[in-house]
Amino acid sequence: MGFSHIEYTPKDIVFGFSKRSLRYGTDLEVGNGLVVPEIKYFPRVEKNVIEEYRHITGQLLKKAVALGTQNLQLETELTYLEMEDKKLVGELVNLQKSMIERYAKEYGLHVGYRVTVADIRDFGKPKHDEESFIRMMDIFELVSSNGADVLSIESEGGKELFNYSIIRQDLTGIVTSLGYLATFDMKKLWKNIVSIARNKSVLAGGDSACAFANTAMKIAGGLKDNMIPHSLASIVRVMSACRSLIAFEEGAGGPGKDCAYENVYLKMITGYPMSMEGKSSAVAHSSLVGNVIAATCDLWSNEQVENIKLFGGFGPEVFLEILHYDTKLMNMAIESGMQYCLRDLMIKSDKFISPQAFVLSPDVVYEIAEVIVSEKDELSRTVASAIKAIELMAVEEKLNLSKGERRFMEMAKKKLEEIYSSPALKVEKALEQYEGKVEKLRVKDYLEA
Amino acid sequence: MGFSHIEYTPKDIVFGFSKRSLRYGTDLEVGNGLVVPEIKYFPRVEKNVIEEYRHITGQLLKKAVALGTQNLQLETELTYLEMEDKKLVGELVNLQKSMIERYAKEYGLHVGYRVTVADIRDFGKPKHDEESFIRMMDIFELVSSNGADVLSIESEGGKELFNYSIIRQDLTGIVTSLGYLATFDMKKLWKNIVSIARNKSVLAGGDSACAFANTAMKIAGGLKDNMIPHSLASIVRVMSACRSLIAFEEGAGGPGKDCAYENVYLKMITGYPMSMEGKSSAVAHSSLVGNVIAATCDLWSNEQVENIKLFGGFGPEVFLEILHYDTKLMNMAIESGMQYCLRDLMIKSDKFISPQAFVLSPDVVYEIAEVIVSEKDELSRTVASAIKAIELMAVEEKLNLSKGERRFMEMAKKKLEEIYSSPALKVEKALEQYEGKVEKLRVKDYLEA
Amino acid sequence: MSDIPSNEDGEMSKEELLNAIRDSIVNLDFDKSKEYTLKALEAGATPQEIILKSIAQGMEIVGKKFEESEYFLSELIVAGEIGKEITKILEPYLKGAEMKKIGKVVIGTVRGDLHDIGKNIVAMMLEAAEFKVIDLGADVPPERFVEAVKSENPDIVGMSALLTVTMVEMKNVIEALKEAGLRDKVKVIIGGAAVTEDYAKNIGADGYGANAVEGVRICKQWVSQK
Amino acid sequence: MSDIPSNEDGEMSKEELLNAIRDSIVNLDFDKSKEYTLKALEAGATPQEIILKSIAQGMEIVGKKFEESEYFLSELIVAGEIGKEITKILEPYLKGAEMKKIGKVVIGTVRGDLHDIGKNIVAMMLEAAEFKVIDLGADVPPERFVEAVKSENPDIVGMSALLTVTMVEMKNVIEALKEAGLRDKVKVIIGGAAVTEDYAKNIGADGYGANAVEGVRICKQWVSQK
Ligand code: B12
Ligand code: B12
Repeated sequence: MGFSHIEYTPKDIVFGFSKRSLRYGTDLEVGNGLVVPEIKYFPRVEKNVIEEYRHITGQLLKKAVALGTQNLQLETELTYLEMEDKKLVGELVNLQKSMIERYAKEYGLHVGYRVTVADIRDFGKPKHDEESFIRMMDIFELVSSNGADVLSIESEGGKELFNYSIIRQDLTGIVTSLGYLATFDMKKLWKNIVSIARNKSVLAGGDSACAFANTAMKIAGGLKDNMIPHSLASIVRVMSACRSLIAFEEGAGGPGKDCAYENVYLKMITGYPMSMEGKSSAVAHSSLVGNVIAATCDLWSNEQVENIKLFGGFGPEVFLEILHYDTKLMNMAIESGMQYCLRDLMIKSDKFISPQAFVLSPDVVYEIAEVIVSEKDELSRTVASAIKAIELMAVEEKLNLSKGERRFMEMAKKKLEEIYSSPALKVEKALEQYEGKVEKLRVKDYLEA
Repeated sequence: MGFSHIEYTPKDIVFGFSKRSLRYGTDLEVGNGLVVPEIKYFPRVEKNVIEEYRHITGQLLKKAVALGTQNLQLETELTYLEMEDKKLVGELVNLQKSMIERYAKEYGLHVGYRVTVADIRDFGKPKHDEESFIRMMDIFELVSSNGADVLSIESEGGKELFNYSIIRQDLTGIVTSLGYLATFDMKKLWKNIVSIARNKSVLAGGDSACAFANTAMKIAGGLKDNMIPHSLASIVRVMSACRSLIAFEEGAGGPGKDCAYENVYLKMITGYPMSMEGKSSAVAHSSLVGNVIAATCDLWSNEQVENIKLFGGFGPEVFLEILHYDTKLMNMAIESGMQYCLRDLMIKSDKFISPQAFVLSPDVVYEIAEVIVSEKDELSRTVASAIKAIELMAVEEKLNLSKGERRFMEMAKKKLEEIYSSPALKVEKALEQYEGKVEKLRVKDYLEA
Repeated sequence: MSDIPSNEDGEMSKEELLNAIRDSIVNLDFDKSKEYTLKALEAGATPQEIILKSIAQGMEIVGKKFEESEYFLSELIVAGEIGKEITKILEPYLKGAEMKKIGKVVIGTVRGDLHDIGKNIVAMMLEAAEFKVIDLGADVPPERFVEAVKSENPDIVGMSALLTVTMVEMKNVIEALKEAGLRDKVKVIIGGAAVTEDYAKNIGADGYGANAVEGVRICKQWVSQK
Repeated sequence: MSDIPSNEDGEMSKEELLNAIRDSIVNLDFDKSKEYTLKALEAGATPQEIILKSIAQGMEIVGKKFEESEYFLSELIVAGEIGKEITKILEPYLKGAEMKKIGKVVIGTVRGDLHDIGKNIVAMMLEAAEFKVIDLGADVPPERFVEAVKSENPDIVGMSALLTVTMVEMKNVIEALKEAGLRDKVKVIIGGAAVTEDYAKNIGADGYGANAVEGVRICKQWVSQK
């Protein structure tokens, strides 16, 4: 609970600038007046892993030179299979780093290198699968020793309950998952990661609530889908900001992980640079927030593309080119002093099309972030921020919400206010019920973490 | 040679606005203050063709609804295989059109439908393969009767000589191909297409010099490639504008075909709305002009993507989403009166990175277009515009051209000026030599066209 | 919701109570639905009446509201669960008259894959469509699928995979079923973001569902052909 | 180019003439190279001298300038063609002493595919690397590949395809070679934007070249192993 005020106003937060800019990798500067493309790729599985990473990394660095991309970040997200083979992980991180350094030297490229470790824990096993936890920490150490500049994870503490709750619109379950169970897990996890990062002098980048907020976004789907309310997906995003903030409270310092759309909140609150994804990550995540999410990014990502051949080249090359032009436009805006103008267009483009975009618009983020930093504990801020989000959505006529959405929001507000009156009590009582019903849920293991 | 003045100034030409806006399809308006995404797809070949088009069209229309894309254009580019089966072509055009109309009715979508006929002629056969020519015209009629709103082609007259010349940097050959042989073929072809379009009350969209200018662009490659000079690729683009203009002189009225990057010239000269592609067509054409080319578009395209599954959906869906956000940003700029600001960022983003982007920047286009409209015939304007382009590139210090590029430009200027002194004579003399050397070149068949 | 009468606690006829159960399902109010069910049983309603007039009709209304985009899928699911809970209350009264099921499905996410949300949705919607569903969970090895087919004798096996790396497991399951001589006893349907209709054909599955609705439709078709 | 002496028309020694030929190749000036070749022959230079000292050295300089990014590939190609033209002038003087070739390649773009620029570049660079190249052109049916292998007895068959629809033709060519009993007599290399290394393996080609330079490297390796 280290952050008690807001670093920006809605007027001054903008892409390419963060209060606490960073310099790492082969002299890459992030957050100091430049938006950097962050490209993420997925190896073809039938290939030799090392050769596949050599192929991907080579084509990306070559493409950067061909296009004149001076600054970029590569992100390798380790797969479950790779996580089983430490030797392989060491080798592939080493290989990529040495290729990066060769190109940096020859062409003066500024390259950052993020490695994301998979959360391989089976939360149904005793002590949440401690063996896997240890393996994860080993791998964080290993990749730090072998060349990673930034460490990240999409951690999953609390997701057993979340999965059960999200498809039932069960707000008590969602709050308990994000605001309570996840809190315990995030604290333990990030204490460990930050300590490894400090030992190895690498950056502790941050955590994404992908398993929560992106799942909700995916299920909510398009404008005319009626899977879950979009307003529900929106408050899940807001609540997930409270959860992801914990990494920073434990000492993470960015750049925040790309698929955490909640990073807008984290930038507002922490001042650290953040990676974002939207329009050009449609290749992996279809969303209703494609432009608005770019408004405040410091790195700009494609989420993840498979290394398959497309007409214009392999997937990663193609998307690096797209990111290159996206960021070039933003950087040119900065160079011309027009960044606020472009930012405003990005926001206006999406803001009122869906509640999901609305809660990612800087002015709305600001108001909700104020609630987040003023609450006394993780659980209360989770509930209070969601209530605030509903209040703001409810009075915004331009949002043009359907009858179903309004019906849900009314119900949700009532429920959340009820919880807010005595959160700890409500949550603990609810957990007794869930433990029997929700597969794999082991409440005790969270509390002892 | 119908156009004798320029429709815009470099100051007022901008995306979304054309002097001669169009309305077609299910009430789609193009060029009247709105940029429209134009999505182009390639069927998986192992599939049943009809089912494949049903799948593609269905996902695109569904996606448009999911994203809230009110205005869009679909483009089907017939493959060589499809061209052999008229029944199939009729059926697939009919199918797509009826799906479009169903969605238009149900969701109020405004959809245009472009069909591009493949140039299947074998220029090495007598009379340039007249049989194929007749088949092409039959198919233009057929698709017009079955629901196409816009007719296009990427015609190839002159390409035998062009292919020979481009990899030899042979300017006489390039000029002869684009400024002489292609002229004869374009006139004949477009007289026919325009007459079909008028009979069937559909739009004669335009022609792309893909086989010329995009080949040169592809061969020139990235910034550090040394296949052919980028300044050569640039003057090929300029010369191809003179060639593609002929379609409009014969009565075409747009919207111009997406992969014709020379459309910036055609918009400047004709005032008709044009489709463009750049950044988000990296999936098919890697380029150094990703942003600058968007500065003046009326439709915005992805070139072509295969219908394969990516993480976020099938290729066409993914790229419709990307185009959707690209165009939304432009349209929001228009709505906010900021279109010139965004346009200028797009131009500045690329203008000086390569000669190829330079000659597509509106101010440069303007100066060269003035030369084009002031020359007395197709051949002279082809040569004169290339000379002008070299002159402008040569004095532009920000272009930062390599020694090799400068050496080439000096040589090219001398050569072109030599040709300009008596173009017809030079070209006719050269043709005598080429006829023996260049495979499939049948000069007489051009002149008798 | 304005169209649902706010039932007073006073005397209500059997008919009124049956309607009240139905309405509380539509309102997704589990507590009320339980209360009225007990009252209806007291007032002489038979379990069959409650199932037909309250649960079935309530589900129909919710289904219609979903189709008309007024309700969300999640609400369909909750309504289904309330229906299930009411049925549990009725069980002692049903005295052996087992609920009719239209077929039995064994379902799971394949080995190595922990994405189970899509699979869960499919499972729930199958249950709502009156299938008996045996959910093996996520990260299920081929042996467990084989065991379940042996012990449960289902009509259908459903598999889900979201990762390219794990979709190959589906083939392994089919092979394992073949080896155990069980392949012809069941229909196999697969789904999940990684797989496609083609892939289903390639590995010899009988069907592919791009989403839960499609999956349920196919399963229904299969059992109706039996 | 400043580093090339502007040769006066006056008396030039044999050595000077050999250098002048070399320089006119470097300058891509066909007319001058022809002029000096004739003069050099008059001045007593042997065809072997011209080949070694003028053509080979000229090409080497051009190649180096290409590698140093000063020259373009297109200029490499033109220089190669000038070299070829000079060799033609020398032919009568060579009196039967045939130019050495390191191998023979039959190349073409497959049936249905008209994209031939990439293929042409590969063919030219093979020639520059002293292969004898039989170029069958574009849209080449399998039979023509088979015929050419029969009549020309090449070391290598090269195929190009840029369309997904036409890449399957490559397999047909390989099958046709097998049927004709010729498959073992040649190495097969494929390339073009549509195909990949995997695809090459799948259809049983011996090699894949992502670009012309790589293709030539592989072909050179094959003939050196012979
Ligand atoms: C949420 C999510 C997660 C959550 C999963 C939570 C959970 N318990 O399920 C977490 C964070 C745990 C996660 C982890 C990982 N994920 Co993940 N994840 C997603 C995400 C964002 C949404 C998936 C989802 O729930 N969708 C909603 C449901 C409703 O949709 P669905 O599953 O498709 O199901 C529907 C249909 O497919 C169908 N269906 C599904 N199953 C079946 C079965 C039958 C029989 C039938 C008929 C129909 C059917 O019906 C459903 C309802 O309509 C996707 C993105 C995406 N584009 O899909 C990535 C994604 C699937 N994940 C990905 C990756 C790489 C991973 C990780 C490897 C990341 C890492 N390095 O840690 C791990 C792997 C964990 C593992 N071993 O399984 C990649 C997969 C790439 C690939 N193709 O292989 C994706 C595509 C994201 C991306 N591009 O990077 N992920
Ligand atoms: C120029 C071009 C044309 C020109 C071709 C001119 C010509 N004579 O070749 C024209 C306009 C005629 C044309 C027509 C069509 N085209 Co076209 N075309 C292109 C374009 C823009 C560039 C191709 C090119 O010349 N590249 C430059 C050369 C140097 O590169 P390259 O061929 O890859 O060759 C290099 C390597 O691959 C390798 N290599 C090549 N061959 C070999 C062989 C061996 C043995 C080895 C070792 C190496 C090797 O070495 C070369 C040098 O390094 C591409 C776009 C792209 N992304 O490639 C589309 C593209 C190939 N065309 C495409 C299409 C669809 C068509 C048409 C069907 C369009 C239509 N509907 O009319 C027709 C088909 C005509 C036919 N039947 O062949 C699609 C293909 C889609 C697909 N995967 O199937 C592409 C990808 C564009 C797109 N996305 O839409 N096209």
